[in-house]
Amino acid sequence: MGFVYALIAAGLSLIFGLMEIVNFAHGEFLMVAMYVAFFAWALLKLDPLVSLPLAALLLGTLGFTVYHGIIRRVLDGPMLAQIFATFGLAVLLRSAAQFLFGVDFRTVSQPLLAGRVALGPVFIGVPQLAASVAALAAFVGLFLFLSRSETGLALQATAQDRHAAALMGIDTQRMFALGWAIGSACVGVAGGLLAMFFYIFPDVGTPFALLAYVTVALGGFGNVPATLAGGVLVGLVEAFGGLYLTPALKYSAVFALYLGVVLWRPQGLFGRF
Amino acid sequence: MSLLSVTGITKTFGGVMANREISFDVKPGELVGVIGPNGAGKSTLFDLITGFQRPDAGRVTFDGHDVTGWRPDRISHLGVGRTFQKLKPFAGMTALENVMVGAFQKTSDVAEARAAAMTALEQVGLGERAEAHARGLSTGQRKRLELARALATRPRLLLLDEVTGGVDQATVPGLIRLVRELHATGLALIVIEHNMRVIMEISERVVALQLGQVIADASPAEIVRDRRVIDAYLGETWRE
Amino acid sequence: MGALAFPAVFTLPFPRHVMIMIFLYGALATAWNIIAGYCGQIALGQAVFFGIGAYTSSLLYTRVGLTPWAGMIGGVILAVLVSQVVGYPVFRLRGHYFAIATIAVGEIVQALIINWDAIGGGRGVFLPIKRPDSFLNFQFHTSKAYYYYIALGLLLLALGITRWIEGSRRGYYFRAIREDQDAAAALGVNVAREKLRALAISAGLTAMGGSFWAQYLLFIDPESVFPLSLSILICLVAVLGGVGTLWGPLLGAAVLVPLQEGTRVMLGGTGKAIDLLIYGALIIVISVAQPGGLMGLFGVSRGAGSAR
Amino acid sequence: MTRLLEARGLDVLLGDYQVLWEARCAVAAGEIVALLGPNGAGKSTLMNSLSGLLRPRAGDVLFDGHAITGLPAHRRVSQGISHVLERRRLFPYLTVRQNVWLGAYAREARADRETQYQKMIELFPIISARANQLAHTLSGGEQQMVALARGLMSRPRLLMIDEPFLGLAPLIVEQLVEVIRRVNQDGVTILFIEQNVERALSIASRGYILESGRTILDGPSSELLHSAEVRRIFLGG
Amino acid sequence: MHRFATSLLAVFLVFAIVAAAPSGAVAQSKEIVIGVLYPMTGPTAQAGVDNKPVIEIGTDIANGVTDLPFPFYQKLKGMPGLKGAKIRLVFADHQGKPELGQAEAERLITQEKVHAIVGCWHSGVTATASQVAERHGIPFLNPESSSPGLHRRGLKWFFRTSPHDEHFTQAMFDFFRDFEKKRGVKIKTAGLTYDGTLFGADSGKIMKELAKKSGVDVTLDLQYKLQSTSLQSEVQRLKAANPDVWMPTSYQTDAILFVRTAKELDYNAKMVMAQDAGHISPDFVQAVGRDAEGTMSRAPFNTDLIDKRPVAKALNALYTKKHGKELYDFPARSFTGYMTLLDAINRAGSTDPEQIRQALVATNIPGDQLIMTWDGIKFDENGQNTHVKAIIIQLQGGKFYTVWPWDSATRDVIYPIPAWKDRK
Repeated sequence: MGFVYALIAAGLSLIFGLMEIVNFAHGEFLMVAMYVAFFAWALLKLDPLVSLPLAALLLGTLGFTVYHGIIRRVLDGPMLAQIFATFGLAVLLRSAAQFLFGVDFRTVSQPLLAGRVALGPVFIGVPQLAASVAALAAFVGLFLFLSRSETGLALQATAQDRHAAALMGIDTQRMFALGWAIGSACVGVAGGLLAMFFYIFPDVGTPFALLAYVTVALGGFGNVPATLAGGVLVGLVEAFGGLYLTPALKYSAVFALYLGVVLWRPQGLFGRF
Repeated sequence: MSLLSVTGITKTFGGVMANREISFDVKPGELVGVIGPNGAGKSTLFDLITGFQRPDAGRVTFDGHDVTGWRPDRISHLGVGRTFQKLKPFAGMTALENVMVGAFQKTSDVAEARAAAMTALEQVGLGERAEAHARGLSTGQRKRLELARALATRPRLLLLDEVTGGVDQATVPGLIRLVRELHATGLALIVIEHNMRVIMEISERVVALQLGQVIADASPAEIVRDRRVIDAYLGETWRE
Repeated sequence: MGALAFPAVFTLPFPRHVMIMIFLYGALATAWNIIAGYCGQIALGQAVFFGIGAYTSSLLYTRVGLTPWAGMIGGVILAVLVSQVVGYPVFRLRGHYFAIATIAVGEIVQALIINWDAIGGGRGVFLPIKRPDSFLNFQFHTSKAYYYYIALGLLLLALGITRWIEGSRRGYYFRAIREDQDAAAALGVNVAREKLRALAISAGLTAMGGSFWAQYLLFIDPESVFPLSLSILICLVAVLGGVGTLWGPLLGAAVLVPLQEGTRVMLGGTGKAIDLLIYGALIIVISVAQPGGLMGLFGVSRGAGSAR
Repeated sequence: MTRLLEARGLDVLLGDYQVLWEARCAVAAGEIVALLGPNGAGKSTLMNSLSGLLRPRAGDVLFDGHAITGLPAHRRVSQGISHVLERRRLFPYLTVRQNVWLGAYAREARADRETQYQKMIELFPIISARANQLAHTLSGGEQQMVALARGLMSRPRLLMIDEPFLGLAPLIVEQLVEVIRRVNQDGVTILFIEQNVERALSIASRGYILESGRTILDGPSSELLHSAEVRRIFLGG
Repeated sequence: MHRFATSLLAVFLVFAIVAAAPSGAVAQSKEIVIGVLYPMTGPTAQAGVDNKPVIEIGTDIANGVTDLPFPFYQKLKGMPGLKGAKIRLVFADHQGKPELGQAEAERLITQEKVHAIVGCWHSGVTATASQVAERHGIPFLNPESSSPGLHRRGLKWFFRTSPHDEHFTQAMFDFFRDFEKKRGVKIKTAGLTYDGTLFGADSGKIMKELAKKSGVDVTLDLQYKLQSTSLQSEVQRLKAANPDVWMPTSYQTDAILFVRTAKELDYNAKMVMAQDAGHISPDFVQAVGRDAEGTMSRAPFNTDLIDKRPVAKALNALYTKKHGKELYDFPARSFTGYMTLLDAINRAGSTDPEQIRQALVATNIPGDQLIMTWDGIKFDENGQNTHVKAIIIQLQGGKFYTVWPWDSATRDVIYPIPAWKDRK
């Protein structure tokens, strides 16, 4: 699960790195992505694995629209107004989902991949494994895009120094919009992967979003590769917390880990400021 | 007996030595100027004295107390006031309220604090702008505001970081007069200043920094003739 | 005072209930405003104190038989203690790290309460109904007016404390910390201590709200008194009205609570979530059009912009 | 002598505060011009207004005869203006090569990217030596060289440099001065900010002196070098 | 500031006037107004959304619009006791939040002037809403909440038709005993998983108590967080403990995830005995029905009984036509409770609350008129229906069938549940 958490968090981290905005509607983006995967499966008979590009594309568009429709207008406002706006967006998306899709729990049954593999005494479900691998692959893809492609470099440059980037001829406004699109596309992929084995309903995103915030902060805001480490750590603590503590407290273990880390290093594990 | 004594303080930021074994003393009532090109470590020095940074090595002693590593507010209570190079007004508060924050160090009574703050504001010539929000003040006015704020804590030593930097030419003489007046009340001051004219005019002693080290510690008259200082500032042809 | 006469004019419980909710959320948001609006620390874990207040008074009432009024004071004491223990380390963090840390604390506390069987765990606490109405038992079944006035009292207390802070040294220190911690420290303000004090006041008031809530509903469980959504709602109410102003949080409650109740009453029975749809859209519109909060409409602006 | 860049009557605000009052300056093609003035005089603010990072409230900026006052920074790069910010401002977590490479991000510059990159390696050997190192690990002097190279990648007609010698050891300063001269000889007009009067005027052919947000003096270097006014401003007395 | 204060007051007043006006027409004597309080939005909205149509059908029956040709329902046709008074429903949404349940109950009573309330599904919401009814002296009929504490609060106006968790859980252990006898297997150890809600925690507590009484050893006792993002470690621990019976208490979300995770981790429970809720919801069946093969649950009702019970069959036809879904546990319970209330009102012959209450106290509905397999409906002094009877159902081939009590059973128990590798 760690890789999936990391991928969800990567989008958040990317957006934050660019413009220091925490998207409180991130969980709802994930929910939308899961619905995309579900309907692709239900209506078009596409396995979530196959419809990943579709989910990524649609979510990317959503992110782009949200940036231009809302975020751009509160960018210069106080931090509280930004929190407020994305929170409103969360409520809006959640209730829109209920309005359109109802409250039934949906699942993609009989996904392409099923079964499990044994790693010594531990079994791992094939969908989970595939999700992990795909999430990792998406992460590597994201990483390569950021570090190799022209646009990726421009994004990084904008995140690291907005003014210097503008002086390179980089249109920073475009980069912001792009950041939202790519960050949301990451969530799109993560949502598609989750849809393979997770149930889907309008409120599904919230617990994931909460973990994503912790993951991002754990790795250090704005540092996308560090988010991977954060995600894996969260996944591990969750799993081992569930095994060796009472499961009811496994998320507490994750939060406690976060508190421990930031009290020791206030900028997160690999924070840059 | 010196009021402040800085002994061998060193501070490194990510491999760059911002301050390297700096030592100097300030006597009660003395006015010391600190000069040096950008990046010479002047503001770091202030941060080390006032507790905003902890030195890697060396000691800071004020009025017989070893204040090395103390929190800034404790050092303030001992009687060290300061202003910041990058101005830090309480932007959402009025000028008077800004200064009252300082005045509360000596009284918890609001009326008393208000009176003391008003006095400080008038002292720096901002009496008329008392009710203006700090964000609406000009750069020069904000400099004065920071000064008034620090004064309101009734310090015995005042550290002024760039008194005239970015200030309207016309207001510079007023600021200089103000610093002189403060000095005349017996207050000890350390003044960082880029405007050499100002520093020469007001200082009793000048400490010159370059690349984190003290390169000269002498009277203004000697400083303007100091070869290393002139090299650092103007270039060789200005040597006389 | 119109507010005092309200119960006389409106005898139906529902408008009174809405007013009570306005007062309660107004008080909670006002309490949050002290730590976040004045002191600039965006804490998203207020539900912890609310829950402590609710549980302390309820448990003292059901287990020991102590009047909820004394329990309320107990809750305040406990909440203040917890706020100091938690605040001390967490206040070292800044910005989003701080906000997320407060969320983390809230989630941990909720999980611990759910797992604490001795105080009911996830089953919560039922408060027995006692008749007849009794001030000592903090139960009034014949008329909501009593709850109305108690909630109003709580709100006035919160506003009064805020007013008092505004006019005292403490308030100047809080605002100075919000505007610039370094400059405040340079003027001799013990930043860490003042933040803890702001949190203590905020926590205490929030705990009183929790005790009131428990007596008003006579049933509490961790899901309803410790949730993150409550912490966020408190924040929303204050932000909507305008943080860092005396009346802003109340204004936020006066707008948001009726809006929420109104849309739910009129549209909520459809199962289509139209009410929340409108509610979400409205939040976005307000944050875009009036980022400083609704107080801006009245020409009252406080440096919300500097509360970064 | 054609004026490549001209700014007049610039009033500039930073947030709520006015920093420049009717500031002006002009640079002719092929010149090296210095902006001088004490700290806080508004030199950087002026330069940021020229490159488009700041929008003046009043006044005009003309480049090559066209008004560019309202043009955003990234569009000015395409027109041939390059600006190296104070304290280098490299992208700290990108490699040296990536930093330099991004200098030619503008569409117009991409075609010649490879050749220009080779030129830069020639000019600053440090780039190839440190190509894969993260920028923030470099020393100040190395960073300044990379910043200059990055600024030159877009093949600008005007290169503006904010305090190129800040905090650098004398030996490095000499190297940099040499590079700046060479770049200028290759046909790039240069405007730079410097605090050390003599050093500045020894490089520049002309200078502008700002004080408290106003342009108070300008003239050929030789004239300024012996001006009593300059001495008054910088050393007092 | 003055302008502000005035405006604030204006906002208050405008709002108060709007809120004070009843939304419907003023109640007439010829009208019976019933408040229906369910979650219509939020995570558990499905319960409310699926219950709404069945309540409407019940209303149609009483209003003479729809016919259910069985004596008990015929008797209610046109509400003869009130000389043909019409029933008007007022639906309200509590979103699963206790405070909204309280507020809405209050509004229903004081503004909509309802004569009785039906609701609220969530035990926590029922707790607060029923207190309001108690304060105002309005009958509160709870058809489904299963928290045992609810009827022990000494409320006069609270009536529950449904069994509660103690009945249900007792049925599970009764079943174990019967099953041991019948098949000669031993059920000695149990593994419990339940969430931290009122429902989960209560269920866990009762299971532990009854297990102790019945000599079953609880070898694993896991409380987990509602809506977990992953249940891998929980299932790993179940697998390690491998109890004779796994007894989960979950809402839909976690129930679905549990089954999927069990499949992925190859956990082969020999027997699964669930505490209703998530494990029998249609979503669950639709999502993981085949994978959850062999899952048993206690229930008050099951769809396979529809064919056995003519009343249920007739109602199911109406329900399917109206809502496009088969009748299942939630609407079945909701309907039963609601009709019990209508019967009482009819017998009371009045909308006077006290008379309705007395009629409720005197309720005695024979079992054969119910869609449930209960012995009937008769309340004890706490308002709890004592004639309840729980059944045990099992998922077989993607559908639930009644397997216990033996006389109601439509299928035989599958035991042990085939291992994952042996399926298909």
